[in-house]
Amino acid sequence: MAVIHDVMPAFELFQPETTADAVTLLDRYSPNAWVMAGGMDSFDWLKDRIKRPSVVIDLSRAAELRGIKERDGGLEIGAATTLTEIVRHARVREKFMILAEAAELVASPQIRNQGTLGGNVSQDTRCWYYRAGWSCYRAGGNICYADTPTAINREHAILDADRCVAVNPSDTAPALIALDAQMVIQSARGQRVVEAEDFFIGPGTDITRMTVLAPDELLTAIRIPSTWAGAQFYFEKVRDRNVWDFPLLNVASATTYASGRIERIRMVVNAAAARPLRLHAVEAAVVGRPRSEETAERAGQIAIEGAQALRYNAYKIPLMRNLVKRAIRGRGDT
Amino acid sequence: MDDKTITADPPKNVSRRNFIKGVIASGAVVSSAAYLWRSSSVLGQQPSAPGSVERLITLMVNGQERRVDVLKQETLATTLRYKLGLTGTKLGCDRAECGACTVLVDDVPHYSCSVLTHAVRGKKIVTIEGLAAADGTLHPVQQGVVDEQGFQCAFCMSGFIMAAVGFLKTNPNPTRAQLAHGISGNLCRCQDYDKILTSLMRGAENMRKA
Amino acid sequence: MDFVKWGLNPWGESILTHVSWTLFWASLVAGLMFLVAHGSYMLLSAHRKRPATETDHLEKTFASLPERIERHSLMARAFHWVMAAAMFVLLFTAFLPVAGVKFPWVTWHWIAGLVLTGSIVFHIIHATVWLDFWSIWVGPKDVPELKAELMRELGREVPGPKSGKYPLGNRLYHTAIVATGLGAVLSGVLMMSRVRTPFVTRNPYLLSDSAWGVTYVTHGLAGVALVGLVIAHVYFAVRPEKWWITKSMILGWITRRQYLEHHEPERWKVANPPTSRS
Amino acid sequence: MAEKLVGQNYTTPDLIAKVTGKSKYAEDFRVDGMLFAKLLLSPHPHARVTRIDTTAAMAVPGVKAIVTADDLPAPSDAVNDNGQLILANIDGEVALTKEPVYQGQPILAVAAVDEVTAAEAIERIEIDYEPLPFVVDPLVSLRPGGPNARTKGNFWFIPPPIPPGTPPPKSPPRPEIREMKWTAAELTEADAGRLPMMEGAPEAWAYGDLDAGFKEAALVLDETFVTPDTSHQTLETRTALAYWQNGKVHVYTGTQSTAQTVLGVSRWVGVPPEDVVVVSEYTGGGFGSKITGAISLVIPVLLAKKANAPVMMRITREEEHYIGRARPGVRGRMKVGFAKDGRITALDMCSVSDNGPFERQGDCNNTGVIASLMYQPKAMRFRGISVLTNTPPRGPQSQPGGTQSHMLIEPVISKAARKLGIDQVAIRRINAPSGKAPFGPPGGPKQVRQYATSAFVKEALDKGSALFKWDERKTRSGKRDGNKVRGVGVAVSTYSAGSTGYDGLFVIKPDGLLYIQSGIGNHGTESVSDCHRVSAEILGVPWDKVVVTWGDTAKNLPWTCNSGGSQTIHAMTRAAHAAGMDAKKKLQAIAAKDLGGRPEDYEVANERVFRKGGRPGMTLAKAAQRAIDLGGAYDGHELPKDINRFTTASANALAGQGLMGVAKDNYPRDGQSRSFVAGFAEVEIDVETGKYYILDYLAVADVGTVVHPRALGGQILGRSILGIGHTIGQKWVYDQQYGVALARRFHHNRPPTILDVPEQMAWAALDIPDPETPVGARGIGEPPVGAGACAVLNAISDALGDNIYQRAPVTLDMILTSLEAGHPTIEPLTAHI
Repeated sequence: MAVIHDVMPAFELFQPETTADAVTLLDRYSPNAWVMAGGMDSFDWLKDRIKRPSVVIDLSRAAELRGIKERDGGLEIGAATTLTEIVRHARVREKFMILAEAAELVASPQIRNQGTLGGNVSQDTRCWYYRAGWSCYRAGGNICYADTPTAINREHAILDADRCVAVNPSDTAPALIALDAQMVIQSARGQRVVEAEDFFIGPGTDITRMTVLAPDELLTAIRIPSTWAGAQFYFEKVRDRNVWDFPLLNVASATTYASGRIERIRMVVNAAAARPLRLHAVEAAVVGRPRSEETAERAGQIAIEGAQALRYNAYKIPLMRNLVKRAIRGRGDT
Repeated sequence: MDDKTITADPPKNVSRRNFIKGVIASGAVVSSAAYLWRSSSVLGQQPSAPGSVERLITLMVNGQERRVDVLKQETLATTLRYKLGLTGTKLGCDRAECGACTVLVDDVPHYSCSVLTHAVRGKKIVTIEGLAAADGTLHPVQQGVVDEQGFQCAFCMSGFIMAAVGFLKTNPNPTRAQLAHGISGNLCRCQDYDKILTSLMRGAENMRKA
Repeated sequence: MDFVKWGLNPWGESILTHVSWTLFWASLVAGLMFLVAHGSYMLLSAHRKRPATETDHLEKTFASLPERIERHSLMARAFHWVMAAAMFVLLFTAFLPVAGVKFPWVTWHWIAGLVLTGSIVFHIIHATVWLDFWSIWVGPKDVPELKAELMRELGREVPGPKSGKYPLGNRLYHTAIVATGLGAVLSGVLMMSRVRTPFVTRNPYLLSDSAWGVTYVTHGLAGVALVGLVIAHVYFAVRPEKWWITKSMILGWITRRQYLEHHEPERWKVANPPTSRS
Repeated sequence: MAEKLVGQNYTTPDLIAKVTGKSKYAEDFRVDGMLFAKLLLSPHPHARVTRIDTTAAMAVPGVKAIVTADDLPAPSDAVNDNGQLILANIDGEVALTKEPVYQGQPILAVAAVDEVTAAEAIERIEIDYEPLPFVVDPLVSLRPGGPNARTKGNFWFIPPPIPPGTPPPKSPPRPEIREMKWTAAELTEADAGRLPMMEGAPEAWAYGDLDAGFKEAALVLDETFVTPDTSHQTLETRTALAYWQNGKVHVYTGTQSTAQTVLGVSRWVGVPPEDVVVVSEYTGGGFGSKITGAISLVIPVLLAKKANAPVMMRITREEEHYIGRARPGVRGRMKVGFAKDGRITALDMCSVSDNGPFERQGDCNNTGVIASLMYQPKAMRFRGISVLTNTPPRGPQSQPGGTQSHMLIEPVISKAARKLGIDQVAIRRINAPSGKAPFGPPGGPKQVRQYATSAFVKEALDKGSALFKWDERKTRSGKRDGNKVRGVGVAVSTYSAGSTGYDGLFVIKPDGLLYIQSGIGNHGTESVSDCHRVSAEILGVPWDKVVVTWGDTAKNLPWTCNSGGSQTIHAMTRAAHAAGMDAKKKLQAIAAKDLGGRPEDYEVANERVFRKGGRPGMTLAKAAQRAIDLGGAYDGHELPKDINRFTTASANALAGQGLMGVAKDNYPRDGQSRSFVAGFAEVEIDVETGKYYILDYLAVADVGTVVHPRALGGQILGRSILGIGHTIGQKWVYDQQYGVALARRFHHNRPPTILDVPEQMAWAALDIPDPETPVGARGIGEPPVGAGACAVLNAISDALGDNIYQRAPVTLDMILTSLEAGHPTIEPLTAHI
């Protein structure tokens, strides 16, 4: 069969207007159903004719899945809320600025106008070997084309790799983990709530999936507790072009200080591994220390322990070290 | 445009000279007929599940209601270009990375190559063809481009203009840097960015005056 | 139902990738069904056992033999249990994820794989040099015994050969394990070049796409086959009438009476006094 | 001339249609019963197709036709309209093939009632391949025993030109593919990470005494550098619509050169030029990739014939990556001798370019020629080889070979300035060409070197450093400020800037309007109308009385230059001038006939021809009517003998409608037209991330007379950013194991976005007329590219020193790891990483 990467093949389309309907459809048609929110990831797969769902469930008409509401001191954000809505939302900017910052650095204005928070955290990896439609581990095959002696893997993983060396490309995911968010997941079997940190999975656990979402499950909302409201935030994304490009690495941290010393902190990096990595060791090492160059230096060193470079991504190690440093001591601009 | 004489809005019929059977029908109704009449229902009969969609829908484009038959997997760009004859909206990459297909959906800029037509039922769609007034008076942003001779090959132009018009609705008085961010979702391969930005700033100015 | 999975390589050529995991379930079910079938047969049928009187008689004749007759040297037993442990780790790390229990399994799997490989290598050497190498193999000469065994199982009274050192079932099982085990181990060793290990730099291009396909399918087939075989093995090991064998694999010796009851002194000569040679 | 039009801004005639979305590019046309085509691309970098079974595909309802290589006309020699013999090349590029030589090469095409059907049909085609040896890195092919991209070898042998005087042989010698590998010594050098100076390189020339030059040198630098392969990535892909009507083939496509595309189509399709109609009203960018359209347009043409229906072939963005042309990446080794004052005494240069699988590109040799002009080395030796690889076809991209040349040499000059303690502007000034500056190797029957018509590079550098406040900025360069460090860079750049000998054609009709026929392509440079303002200027006709016809070869267009290599503004202002003067003479003659006196007593201005001193004359409208009455040469019934037959045919069709201005550009020219640009950039680098921003950019152009300031500014800055893209991130990525493209998308290849360049950029032009052309204008399309690329390259090394990069693009990973290591870290020579 000859391969062609153009023109979406036919599928049946459903546009449920309620979460319940969406879940019913998903239950009926999964695993042959494809959930489309903003579609910014979906369209690539469909137009390249690599993923061939017989049913597409378009959430664009499910009003319940959109919008931001207060929830015991924190916020509950509908999974289909667009990134632009989040960037502009007053309460988000006032209490959880880091999420607005992260969302604003995603792709391009038009993509933010359409791309959703749920989609941004659930998106698939951009590994160009996997995305080409070849049968690598992640596609159910038995090889990683990105980790071979000749592979070109500048954008790939330095940590937590297990056969597959793809990375998670989300900018909002690390911000949500730093905010200790929770993912609300719905299916015909009922509702479950997962810590953002546990929502993402590495290849060791499941090499064909990026998140814990089962084929019949729907991410309906993201809850942000009041825990870190108004904390000191740091978010930085490093990419090649200043529009469109996925992160080569990004870092998100939330910190509170008590008498000049770090009291509580959560720090996360993404695009270093197949899932956003929470830096527990760094957190433990800096709590109780002053916000100083020395603390930052120490944090950076701890962060990259165990990092393993591929042929073309060695730069990610010093980059990660420096971003973690900055997350502690600031960008250091004058 | 069909005629090669230089006038603001040339007659549509001149090219008839070139062909025998009405070759360039700008509406493209006939040719697209073939493009479309194919059932895409992979599940055979239209299922009666919640949220199932009809193929014959009504779109609100440039202030007009247009009845159109749309495939389930059809994108807005395809519908506009091949069924409604609105070829001012361009396909540069068909993958949401160039912006040439940008249109306004309820005043918000979207890549029409990456929007299912069925998803914009009942929404207000504006394309480059819908900007100028009925009497041909250009939209202030279009006028800004004319004033400054913005753009070169102009294949990206309609996308840039729609993105700018959308952005200016939220920020009518931007700095050069702000407007640059506003239109950063559009690619120009002639790389005429400096002149584009100048002309769109002029457009913003025109809008404030208007 | 497909028994193997195919994929596309970068040139759009279809390549073998895996065995279909439905084969795992098939093997599992087959193993369990055999267990149930055999179990119920043993309950219901009246299969023949050597009458005690006969054994008493034998004991008189072979009174000179020691009470305990060594059956498995320490080395042999150590190997058996190490291999068993490795095998269980391998099977669980391989198939729990297939069964839906997700966890990072690869490292455990290849480490256990190396242990198994090592112990097998040891065993081959040990068996060829120190053990009675041929005692475990099955050959044409075993046909009469096979017949006799079957007859006895059907409850008939037949003369004819009883088993030598290793009962026929034992030896047939060993043969099966050798085949599947070697298949798994050899393909597994090749597959080490596809995972990150301290030993070799990863080179997935060591073999051609098609050669890799065969390797993976071999590994897969061996793996699923082992599931069934191991189930059968464990089952027999815990069966009351076979317990004495299992015990001997733990303690190393059997009683003179067990020796006489189950073995053909002619085919498993125990020197007097028994030497270390077992 | 009194400049009312030339040198002024104006609204180009195509702009309103553009801003209102009414402008029609190839994919915007619709034809009754139009079918849609889809391509089957080779998944292999090199293979032989052993079996094609289209039964299942043809069985899909709605599929109308399938074409393969078997449907292509055999390549045959052709004679172009300048009488040059164009030799058929059996190993040259074809639109469809059964031996694909790069992944993505079209093998067959399906025409169906819609794209959905066509795509389904493609998937139902059964096709088998026999893989063949392939190579995607030219240096791998040069290794002894290394694979060849073509079964016949890995480079083109071009037979030496027939010496003048000797009679041309019956069958002229043709280029052929041969094999070349490194010697053992060269191999060891390559393994040490240095590009060998290839002794046996096929493209070789020299002038001056090299050894003496190096002896004279106070400093000798020996550097290796690699430039990226960059796709043209025109925003409009090479989509084409075709149908046959009354024996003529009608093709709607994008092209840079409307008139000249007729010959391309005629050659590719195998029909005489008079049976070809090319419609190209608007072209969505070219940059050299659509000089005469694209060979792929043959596919809808053949499908249309087979299906007997119009066929639209929409080329996708991914397909465009494969068939859309790219600039050849060049690896260069430069051994350069500098005197104490920075003057280049000797340049020994070796270039290895990645030629792709087909015809030899000029880029490799140009790297040498451009260096010899821009830096005027006293002595120079050039060696080069264009190595065939199994990667997509290359083509000329804005400043072909020139951009690579500057990227190879500019960093070396910057390094030398640092080592010699000379200011970066000064070292470029002292090496700058001026006046009739010589370039290239000695050639021609007299074995003399060619020279430029004029060059004002020193003036450009002076104006630039003043406008950029160079001396002030350079004081803060290299100074750390927290984790930030700034750098300033300057670079010079040059390229050819115009050809001669084309025709101008227009008619003044009795309605008083000036109807100008333009064969120039409309691809954004605005030359399509800019050039013709010269005629209006001469005749004193206000622009709103001018009607330009362009974009359809059925509409009587004159013979026109290729719009490539910055030819147009030079060549076609000359033609427009010639036609204008022809009309002026005719007007004067008519006036003299009717009003008495001698023709030279009359002048032409304000839509009138009248006696000097303003005594009554007649309007151009009246004169046009008189021209029709008089007939003969006046209304085009008699035509100049020297105009091209393409022009003659058009003029004949227009004869009798009014006063015709028609003439060939016969103006003399002493030297070759060359344009120059000096670029200045300031960057700020974040040393903790390697990320850098371009804070400011200025380009100063020496392009002769300014014809249309806004268009010129657009070209200067637009092409500058095209160049900057080469430095900040544009590249190709290929997997070496399978020889397939990994970077297939914009976010992989990374063309610059509006946020990757300063929000405010600056340009200036010297506006010194070129002495060798009547209007004084030279072309601008090419030279800004190298200036942009190198000004930024130099600014980076100015900020961080010489141990950061050995190749472009210079991305943040390269900067960060090099800073960590203290030396350039990214592999020096590997291609497409």
